Amino acid sequence: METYQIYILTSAVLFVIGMGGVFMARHFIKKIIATIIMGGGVFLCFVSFAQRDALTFADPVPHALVITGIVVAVASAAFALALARRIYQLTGEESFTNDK
Amino acid sequence: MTDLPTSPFPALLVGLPILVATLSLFFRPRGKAVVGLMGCLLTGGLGLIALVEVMQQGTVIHILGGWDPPLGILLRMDSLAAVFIGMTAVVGVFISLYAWWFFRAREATNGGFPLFWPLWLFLWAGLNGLFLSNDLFNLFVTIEVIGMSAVALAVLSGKTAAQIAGLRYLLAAITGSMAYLFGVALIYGSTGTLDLGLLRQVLEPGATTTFALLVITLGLMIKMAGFPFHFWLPPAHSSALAPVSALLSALVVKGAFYILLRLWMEVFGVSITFSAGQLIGLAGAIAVIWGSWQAFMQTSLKLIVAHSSVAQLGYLLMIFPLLILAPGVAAGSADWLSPAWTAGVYQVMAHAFAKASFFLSAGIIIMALGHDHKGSLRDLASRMPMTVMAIGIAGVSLIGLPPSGGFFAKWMLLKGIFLSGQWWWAPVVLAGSFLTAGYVFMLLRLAFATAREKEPFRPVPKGLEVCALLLALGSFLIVLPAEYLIQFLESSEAFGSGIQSIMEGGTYGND
Amino acid sequence: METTSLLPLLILGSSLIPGVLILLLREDQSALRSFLNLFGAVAKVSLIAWVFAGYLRGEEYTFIFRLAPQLTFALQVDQLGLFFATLSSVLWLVTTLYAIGYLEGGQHRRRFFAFFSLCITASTGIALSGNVVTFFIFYEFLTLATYPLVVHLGTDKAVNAGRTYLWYTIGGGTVLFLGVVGLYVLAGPVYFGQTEIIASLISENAPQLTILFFVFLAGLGVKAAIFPLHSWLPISMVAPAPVSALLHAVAVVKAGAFGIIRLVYDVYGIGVAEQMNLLTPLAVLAAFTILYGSIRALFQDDFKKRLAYSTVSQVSYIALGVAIPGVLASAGAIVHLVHQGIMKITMFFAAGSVAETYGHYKISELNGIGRRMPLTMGAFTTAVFGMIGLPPIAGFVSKWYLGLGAVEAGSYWVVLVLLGSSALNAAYFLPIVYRAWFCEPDHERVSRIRSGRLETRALLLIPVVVTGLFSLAAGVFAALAGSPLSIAREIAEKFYLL
Amino acid sequence: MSVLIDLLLAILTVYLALQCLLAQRLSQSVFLFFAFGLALALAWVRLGAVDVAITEAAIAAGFMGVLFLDALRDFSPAVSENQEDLKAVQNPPSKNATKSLLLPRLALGLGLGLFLLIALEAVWKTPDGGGLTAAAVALLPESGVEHPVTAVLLNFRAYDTWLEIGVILLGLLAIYAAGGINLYRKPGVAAKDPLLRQVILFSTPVLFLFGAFLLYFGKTGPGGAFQAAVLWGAIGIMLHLGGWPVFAVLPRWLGQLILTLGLGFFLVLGFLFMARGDALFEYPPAYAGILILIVETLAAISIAAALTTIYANINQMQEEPKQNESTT
Repeated sequence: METYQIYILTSAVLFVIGMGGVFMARHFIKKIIATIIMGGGVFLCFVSFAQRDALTFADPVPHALVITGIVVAVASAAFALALARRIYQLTGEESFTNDK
Repeated sequence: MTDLPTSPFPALLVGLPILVATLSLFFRPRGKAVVGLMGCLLTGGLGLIALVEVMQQGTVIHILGGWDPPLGILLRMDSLAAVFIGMTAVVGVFISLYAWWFFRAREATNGGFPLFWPLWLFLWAGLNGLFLSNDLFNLFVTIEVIGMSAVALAVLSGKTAAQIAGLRYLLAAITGSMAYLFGVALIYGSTGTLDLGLLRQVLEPGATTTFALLVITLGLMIKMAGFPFHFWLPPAHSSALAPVSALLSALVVKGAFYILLRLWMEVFGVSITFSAGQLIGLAGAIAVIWGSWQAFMQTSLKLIVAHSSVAQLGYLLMIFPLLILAPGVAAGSADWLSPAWTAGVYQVMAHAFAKASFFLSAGIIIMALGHDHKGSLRDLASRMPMTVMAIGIAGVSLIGLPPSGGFFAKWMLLKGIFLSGQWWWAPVVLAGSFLTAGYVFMLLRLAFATAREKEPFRPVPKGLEVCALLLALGSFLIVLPAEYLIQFLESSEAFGSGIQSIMEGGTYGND
Repeated sequence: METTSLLPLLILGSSLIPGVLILLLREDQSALRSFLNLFGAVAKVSLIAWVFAGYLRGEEYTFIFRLAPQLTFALQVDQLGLFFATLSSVLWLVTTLYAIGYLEGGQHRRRFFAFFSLCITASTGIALSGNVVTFFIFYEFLTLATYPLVVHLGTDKAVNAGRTYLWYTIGGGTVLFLGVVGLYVLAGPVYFGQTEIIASLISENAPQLTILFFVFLAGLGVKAAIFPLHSWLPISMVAPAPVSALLHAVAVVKAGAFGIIRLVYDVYGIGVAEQMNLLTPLAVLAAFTILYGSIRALFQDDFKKRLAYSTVSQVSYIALGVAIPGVLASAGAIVHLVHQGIMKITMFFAAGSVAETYGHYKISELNGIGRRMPLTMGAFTTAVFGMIGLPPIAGFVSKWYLGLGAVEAGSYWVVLVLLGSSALNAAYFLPIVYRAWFCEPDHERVSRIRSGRLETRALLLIPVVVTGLFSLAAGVFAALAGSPLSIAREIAEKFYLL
Repeated sequence: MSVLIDLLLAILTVYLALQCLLAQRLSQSVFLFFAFGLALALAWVRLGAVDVAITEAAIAAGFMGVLFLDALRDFSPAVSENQEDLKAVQNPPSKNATKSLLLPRLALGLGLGLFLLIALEAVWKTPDGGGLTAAAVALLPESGVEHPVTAVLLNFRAYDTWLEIGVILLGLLAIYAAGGINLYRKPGVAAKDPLLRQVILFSTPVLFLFGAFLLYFGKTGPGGAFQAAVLWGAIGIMLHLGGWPVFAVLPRWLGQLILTLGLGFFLVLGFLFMARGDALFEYPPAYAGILILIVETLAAISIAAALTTIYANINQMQEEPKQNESTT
């Protein structure tokens, strides 16, 4: 078993955990964390492929994509957090009350 | 690929709005609005010029940084992209003009929401970028730009309801993009390229491709509020400020649909089966019925309109089953492909115009009466004839009565349905129209009724009413150049193509 | 096919443009509004006369606009279309005059007259449509243009009636849409008169064609108020009298009836329709509607409602005539388009004038009205005799031809239906006439709302008298060349040439 | 041996992710999130992605973690994952209610399990597409930089990177739209602790130099604009915490300039070359190196400023409910 294979399996697990978390977690912050975990899975998948396709160095394209992706994901997560705090401040709600 | 003519327009269409958005940040609120409006007019004009350019030159490209794919990114503007960009330009300009008057009128009480302008310009750049993009990962970045600016616009009103709806929207959007990106990762891993044109040639069927298609479709369905992922749309669209609601329903959800359509038809043909198309069609059919019914049950104008979006987007999904050929059907004999594509494009345009007009009219009513309970429409026909007219005309287009754009779309859809022999979709189209008529005329009926007691009524700027009315008329006028437009669209590679699953004994593509 | 003339477009424009302009006027610019209206109406009549003359000289007037490959918006002039267009435009002119008088000082007149114009645009559009798609476009446009007229008063009753009206007509439109697309997919773009297209498909697609025929019929039957799709019509009686007149005599129900004529003669062709046995169900349904409408009319006390049920019954004569093969029956059906129109419009005008002048809405209030409004009620009585089928008034001619046609085709039961219907007509109309002329006025209840030298306002009186005279003339001069009957015969004969 | 390390690390990452979502207390979640981020950063290192590791540790775990920590001040600490259950203890609901919750959750769980299986099969069976390493190696000399990741980020796929800088600015605007404070009116709350202030003052130059180092060496090795930006952003955040809100001191226009410079210069430079007839973001190979360094530096400054401002906004969100009056 090669290194990248371990992580590529991990990536699928993380993605599914994150996805489940987004749906099942109740607290805003946990939902946001879940999206980051989901993203973590996706990025791990990219980087694992980069390692698999390494020549003298690892494939730089996935690395660059992941760096871009992390920054984008963090920007959205920060926005979500700001919204969540704002909602808490206005209503005292910490989760979607009419969530199914 | 590289023998296509190069044009600066694709780069300008993305760069310019962001440049203006950045510039506008330096101005105080009033200046932001002026610069923002100028930027919007500029971007709109640019979109139309680019459309004309494609009409004259055919497909144009812009190789960013001068690096050819697969390493570099290519912007590609074919007729399909050009039509979407042109539509965004026209609808966008009208909404911008409306926003200008709308926020001017609210300047005294709410500070005029100056942030609207840079956010909207970012959104516009994102949309243009999405229509032009020819790279899976770049598409992800553009949908993130669109998603974030859309949510930011949705919460701009500062109302609690808007913020809760906005957070739900944002979480759905992030989940959707992450699911999409997972698919992109797998595709990159299995092919080593992100360029759509190259992928079409190298993608091979298999478990990975199928799974990638699944998560990408899932992600985009969440983004476009396709059933059963429509839960976020009605609260978000109905609680936003009127011009924002118009932008969100008219343009933003169409972005995800556009990618979904392109990826299915241009890239993932190898993995798509007949039953997959049926499944998407089923989701669309349920959305049509469910959304219309929900709209019928609502009591506030904006919620009615928002639920109606769910239904109208359902029609878009219903073209998918027609584009995928049943096993054993010869690609050459499939004469329903062009009608189905036409139905899709026209449904997008008709809905964009009509729904924008509808939301803008709702905004006018809220401004005049202070609320939008549907009962507030009583006796409106005599006090705001132009707005009621706009609602009426837009509503007629939504129902699909002739000779509106909506009618043309439904005509083509039904034609495609009958020609393909998939008659089981026909009742859905008709029932959807009938239900739509139900809620549209429920509103109009009230507008003609005499008010029991006169509500306090504030006059609104005429410009607002004119914008809404012109957009509503637009949903009719788009039918006039139909023949020319279809001819133009057929120059796009995707338009009119169908897929036959390799697994079911076909060959890839219809060529 | 190519565009040869813009005149058909101009005919539509002659009411469309005034309609839009009126919408842009202010409520209080009533003189300009009336001018625009009348100008449009006169222009339309003259244009149609011009085109009719040209058509008889053998000129072609076609306007084609291609929407998509094989999907065309086509305006075409043929004799049947012109016949209907003439009827619409002349009656529109008369009704416009009447409406100006009727609504004097009323509310929302801008909206009323604007949609009134749009309504007639749709009606002439239906008449001049060159193919099924164009017909459908105007058919739906008519629904929309009439809606604001039905709910014009804005009362709860009016608004609810409007809702019923819409459910029926939009439902019918949706079904028709299905039929139109189905036909289009099966047979391509079918222009009216190209019956050979369907004829060529009959060997292969007979079941589909049969289904399509009944889908079309269901769609058109709503507007033509064929049982069981008729309920909207009496309910929409809440609208102002000119609207009722327009709905019943000219625009809406006639659109349905005209559609059925087009469907049987110009799309399927009478030969095919007969061969496929499509006509018998239509005949039975029409006959039933005739009797049913008459019986329901017997029990109405509301003046306009009784007229409405009478319409349900009378319009089905057209469908009945269409359903009986043979030149005579066809001619009877086609001429009844006109005859029923002018007679029924006379009646509605009269009912409206009575209501507007004396405030009487119920038949039981009409005692002695004939003495106060002799001209109005005289015209009304003429129309009644016509409806019953007394010679020499218009209605007699239609019934005579229908009866002859039935005998010719061997459908003797139809003759019985006609006789029964005439008896019923007499039973529900004659009491009105009797009350009007022979009962003593109920003195306490009479209070004249309006005063003046004439029995009512001139604009309310003239149209009634004119249409009353029309009903008489159409019967008396039926044998002359150029009379509605002679034209209808010509049209009918052409259908059987093939 | 090395496989064992990877295996353990993988299991640890999954465990942390799960625990993070299942933790009863919100604070536990946040600390586990930090740990998760660090574990993931280790995984990047194991996979030879040092750039990614730095970015992950600095932005995803570091910056985001700080934001979450800050949010802990706000939300009630005793929050449990199962608010419903807490309420249930207080007033026991009927059996039906619990049942109605259980069934959909069970279905969702089953669905996710199935989804996981398909996902595992899909990633496991991914064919080897070969990647773009060879292409990148071949074109690296023309890119003006020696480090391949930097070459991809700032030259080959500069368009994505430019849009991404836009996304950060957009994120800031979005936070304003969500009801963020007006930075120019509200000074930060000064830390009371004099020792903390000293530490902050002392670490500022160190962080600055380290950031500059990362930025410059991004040309040849791991490091670059984003990594440097986070370090500089950290300076801003710490100064803010210490009671020196940098942006409140600067004149309005200068603050705005700093925030928009990265995005703006990147684009204007691109447009200038476009006017010459080149494509957008096409640099002549001879000047590519220096141009990229300038673009990177300005981008790093802007991103750092944006991160600081984002932090300051979210940090102060709690203090004073404001109306939606927001100006940049």
